[in-house]
Amino acid sequence: MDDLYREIILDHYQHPHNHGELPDANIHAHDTNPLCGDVLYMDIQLTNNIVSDVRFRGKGCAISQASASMLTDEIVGKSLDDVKKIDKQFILDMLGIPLGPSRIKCALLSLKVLKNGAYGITEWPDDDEE
Amino acid sequence: MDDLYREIILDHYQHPHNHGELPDANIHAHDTNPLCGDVLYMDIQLTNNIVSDVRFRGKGCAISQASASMLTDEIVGKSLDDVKKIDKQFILDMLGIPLGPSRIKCALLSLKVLKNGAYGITEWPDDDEE
Amino acid sequence: MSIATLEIKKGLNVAAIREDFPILHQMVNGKPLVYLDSTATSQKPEAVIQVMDAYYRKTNANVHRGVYALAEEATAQYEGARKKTQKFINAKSYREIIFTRNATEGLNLVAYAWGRKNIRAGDEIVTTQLEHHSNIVPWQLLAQEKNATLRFIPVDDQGQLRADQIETLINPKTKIVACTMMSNVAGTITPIRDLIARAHAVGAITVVDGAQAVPHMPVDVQELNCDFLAFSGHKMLAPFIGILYGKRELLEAMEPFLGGGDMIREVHMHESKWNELPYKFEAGTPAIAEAIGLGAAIDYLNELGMENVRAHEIELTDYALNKLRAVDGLTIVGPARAEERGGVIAFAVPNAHPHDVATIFDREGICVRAGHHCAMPLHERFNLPATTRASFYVYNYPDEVDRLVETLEKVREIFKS
Amino acid sequence: MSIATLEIKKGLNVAAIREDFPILHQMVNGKPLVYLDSTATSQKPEAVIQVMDAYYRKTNANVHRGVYALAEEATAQYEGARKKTQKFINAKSYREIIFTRNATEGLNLVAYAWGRKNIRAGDEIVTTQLEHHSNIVPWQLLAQEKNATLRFIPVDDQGQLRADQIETLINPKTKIVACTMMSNVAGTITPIRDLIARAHAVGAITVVDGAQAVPHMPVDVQELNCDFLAFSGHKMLAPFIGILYGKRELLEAMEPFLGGGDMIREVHMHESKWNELPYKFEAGTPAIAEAIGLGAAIDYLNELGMENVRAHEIELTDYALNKLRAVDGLTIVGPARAEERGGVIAFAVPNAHPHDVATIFDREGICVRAGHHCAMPLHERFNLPATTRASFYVYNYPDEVDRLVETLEKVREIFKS
Ligand SMILES: Cc1ncc(COP(=O)(O)O)c(C=O)c1O
Ligand SMILES: Cc1ncc(COP(=O)(O)O)c(C=O)c1O
Repeated sequence: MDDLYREIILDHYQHPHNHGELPDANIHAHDTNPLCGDVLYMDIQLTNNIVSDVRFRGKGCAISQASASMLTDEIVGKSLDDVKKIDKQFILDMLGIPLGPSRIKCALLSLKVLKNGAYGITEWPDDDEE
Repeated sequence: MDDLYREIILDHYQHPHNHGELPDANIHAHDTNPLCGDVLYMDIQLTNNIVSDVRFRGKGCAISQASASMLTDEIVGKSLDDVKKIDKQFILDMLGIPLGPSRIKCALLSLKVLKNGAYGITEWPDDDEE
Repeated sequence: MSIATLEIKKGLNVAAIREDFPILHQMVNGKPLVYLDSTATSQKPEAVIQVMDAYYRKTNANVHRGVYALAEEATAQYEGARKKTQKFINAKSYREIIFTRNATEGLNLVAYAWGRKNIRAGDEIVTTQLEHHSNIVPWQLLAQEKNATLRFIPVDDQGQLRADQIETLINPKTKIVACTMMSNVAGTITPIRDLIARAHAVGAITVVDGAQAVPHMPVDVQELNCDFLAFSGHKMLAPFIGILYGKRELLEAMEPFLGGGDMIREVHMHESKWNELPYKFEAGTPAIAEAIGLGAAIDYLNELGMENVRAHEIELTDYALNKLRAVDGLTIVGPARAEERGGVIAFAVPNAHPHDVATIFDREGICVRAGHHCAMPLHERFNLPATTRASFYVYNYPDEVDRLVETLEKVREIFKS
Repeated sequence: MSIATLEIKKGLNVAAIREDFPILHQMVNGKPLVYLDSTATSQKPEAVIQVMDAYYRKTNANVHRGVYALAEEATAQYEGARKKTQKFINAKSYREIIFTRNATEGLNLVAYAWGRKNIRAGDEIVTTQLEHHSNIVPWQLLAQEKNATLRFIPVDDQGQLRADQIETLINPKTKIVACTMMSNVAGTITPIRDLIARAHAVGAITVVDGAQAVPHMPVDVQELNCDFLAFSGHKMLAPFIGILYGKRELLEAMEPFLGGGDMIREVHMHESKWNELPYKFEAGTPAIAEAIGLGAAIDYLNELGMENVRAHEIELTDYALNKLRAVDGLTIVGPARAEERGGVIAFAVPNAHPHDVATIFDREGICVRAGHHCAMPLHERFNLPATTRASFYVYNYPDEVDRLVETLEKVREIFKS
């Protein structure tokens, strides 16, 4: 089997964790990947500034969906400040697979949505030097 | 001396024949060469469909001015039908010098103006295959 | 082996053609490259690469305004390319051939220079659900600005335009009909002659998107009787340049689009006079090397013969369609018969996202494209967020289709589709 | 000898540079080529020619939308060129760098996408008598369409802008100030910072035509504080591509110009969402090979050092001005001191038409340009229907100036001037 699609990625893709919606959550965020038209929605429930619950939904590839599934697992119980600290490298380590530049964008879609939500903005300010 | 600028061309350029205007002539025509912005005016007096007098003026290079000077010499006394028959080759033979494509346009400016006048049009229909 | 030494009777000698394309002979991820993305952009033969290289090494100069030898030669080559383009699509005059940046700019040029002047509130513009965004967005912008209505000819389940809708949708209110000759996703070859006839019957002008048709089949603008035709060099073995054909009477009547050098005859502080066609629409320094490359690409295609190019693609597409239909669960977009479509096949694999599919293909050295292929409305029509697309050109051959299908089996295994 | 092996301290090692330009080593009409027309278009070094050739042979693929190796590599190279361009003019963000067809398209983009939205009847647009048609005609078209007034800052006898007119002409009614940084005829380096300061003081935006400045001197958009800057690759050792810099806030607020692929995020039948910058303004397939060539040209210029390029041209222009001033009866357009001008000298020979002058130069293998150089208003200002123009770049050297002057003597002999 192709090592890009190792068991754990496929497992998160086919059986995503935290999938669904939280209509009454404090934070609703979404973003799209213009490359492929993928879209991701995330609802985050904050209780005392701690992520008490999170759900995501959307359409996307195995990489972006597995990344969202794994990332939502990671943030439950974290403070908003800690969520804001999550960076690109964290996601790449979490996935643990080699990715080319365009697939990295897939991997980072969930992070973009999370940041949009955490910072209360609609577009995550990009790093001009990236 | 450069053979492109043989004595007769320079002579016509520096001492043009039929230079000036005929405000009351039956035909007034002009055209420009977009390549260099040169402009040529020609006034033609027709008497019984014969060119009885012609004058030209304008600004242009030695090739276009000499060509106008020589061409106006040629047409005096010719019928309108004969004038219409004058073609590109006639001009090139009349000048008798080797010309590159852009300078050919200079050489033919006087012919364009003459045709505009002879056919009563403002732009000489070009040959799409040229 | 050079193309000139081949006796091509029917179809193409692909083995010989492949020798002309240096890029094809490389390994990618340890596997021989299989390039199945010519619908996005085609590869270039030696003849095209070399003519541009030679231009920069021997001839480079700005065109039209120079009297020195290099400038005369550059101008002759640039204008020679225009004449070749004219003949290739059988336009009446070289004045009807405008060099643009790409097909997209050609379509926008019509929307601005014809559309902004002629469209009024309440007018209708008709396009189709099959279109590439380049033949939708310019009309959306125009319709919005002028308060006109944009209508779409719908597509049936086979990816063909609904013939029964044409008469209602193209009606006396219609001022512009913009339609592709060949879809870059479904492959559909549209009934463009019927649309043009209907458009002219109601007094509308026709704008044909030839980006996919012109590279892959014979196209004759006089026979089509279209008013405008836009296409791109880079999809037809040539470099990055676009071509807009327009009927001379229409172009003459239009105001310029971009203002600047070369498109003028006279500029004074408060008024200007425009240059003659086609220069009126070519503002600033044009893509000279690219036009010359386009000329070489046209020579190459003429040598192959566009009938043969088309025959080859029908054969290969037919072979691929048959193989792909045997793959369990695959959704294939577009007409069933290869004769009704171009050499492009978009498909969806159950449970597998096109992006993942394309990545697995990439691991095998196979270049296919994943996404909406700049045709979101068509994907919405088929309820597919995205597809994987394989497309063929003169250098593709059946073995490559076999590798495509083998890899698809691998995809299905990974994704248990 | 490669450029990398040279130790350039001040000025340029022209002998070594010339080795990098294959086109220069040829005979024209039996004489060694002397290329003095870089203001129209520059020649290209090996590094630029080769990077494009390699692109077509190894990497060619459409950018942005592919996940396979070639497409990833093409995208990385294309976007890499954008970053190089950003650094070259010191823009804050790569998002402020839009690739266009040429400088002309960049200026028109501003006139359409900013101008059509923001200019109203009675507004004023200010340009200058020095301008290339590309920085006049787009504003004429805009002013005409919107019933705005186009004003020209006049030029003094030295070819410099009349400083005393700036305050009156740029006033609170002014919405756009469009000015060149360097004239392509008089060579004038304009007081662009003063104009920008004055424009901003009255709330106008500034559009700088950098087509001549950017190739020939250091340009820093943050230091200039201009709102837009347009220039052309082909005049700076690169292929046929244009660059438009725009301040991000302005670009973000603007509606798109051309519609089509790549500039959208979502297209639905009746509405679309635009892509982020800079893609919002890059509709359709861009000039990928040309952008990559531009990147290589910028590397080359950086290696030379733009300060050195400028110093070299001052030196050569000074040498030429002195020699030409010694030619009897010659009219030389533009500022007297080389420090106040670029490396371009337009002149008029008594009794000899520039066209004839250029032809005689051509017979000697010397490429000079004759005509109005797309600056008719400037020629009208000086009462010259046309001029002959010689211009210099990194590969020119004093011997070539000598050949220019010798040939001028020949011209004067023929025309008894
Ligand atoms: C000052 C100036 N502006 C604009 C242009 C137009 O450049 P392009 O033809 O590349 O669009 C030129 C080129 O001649 C120029 O010299
Ligand atoms: C049908 C169709 N139209 C238009 C275009 C746009 O072509 P370009 O990007 O060269 O402008 C394409 C290219 O993908 C296409 O396939």
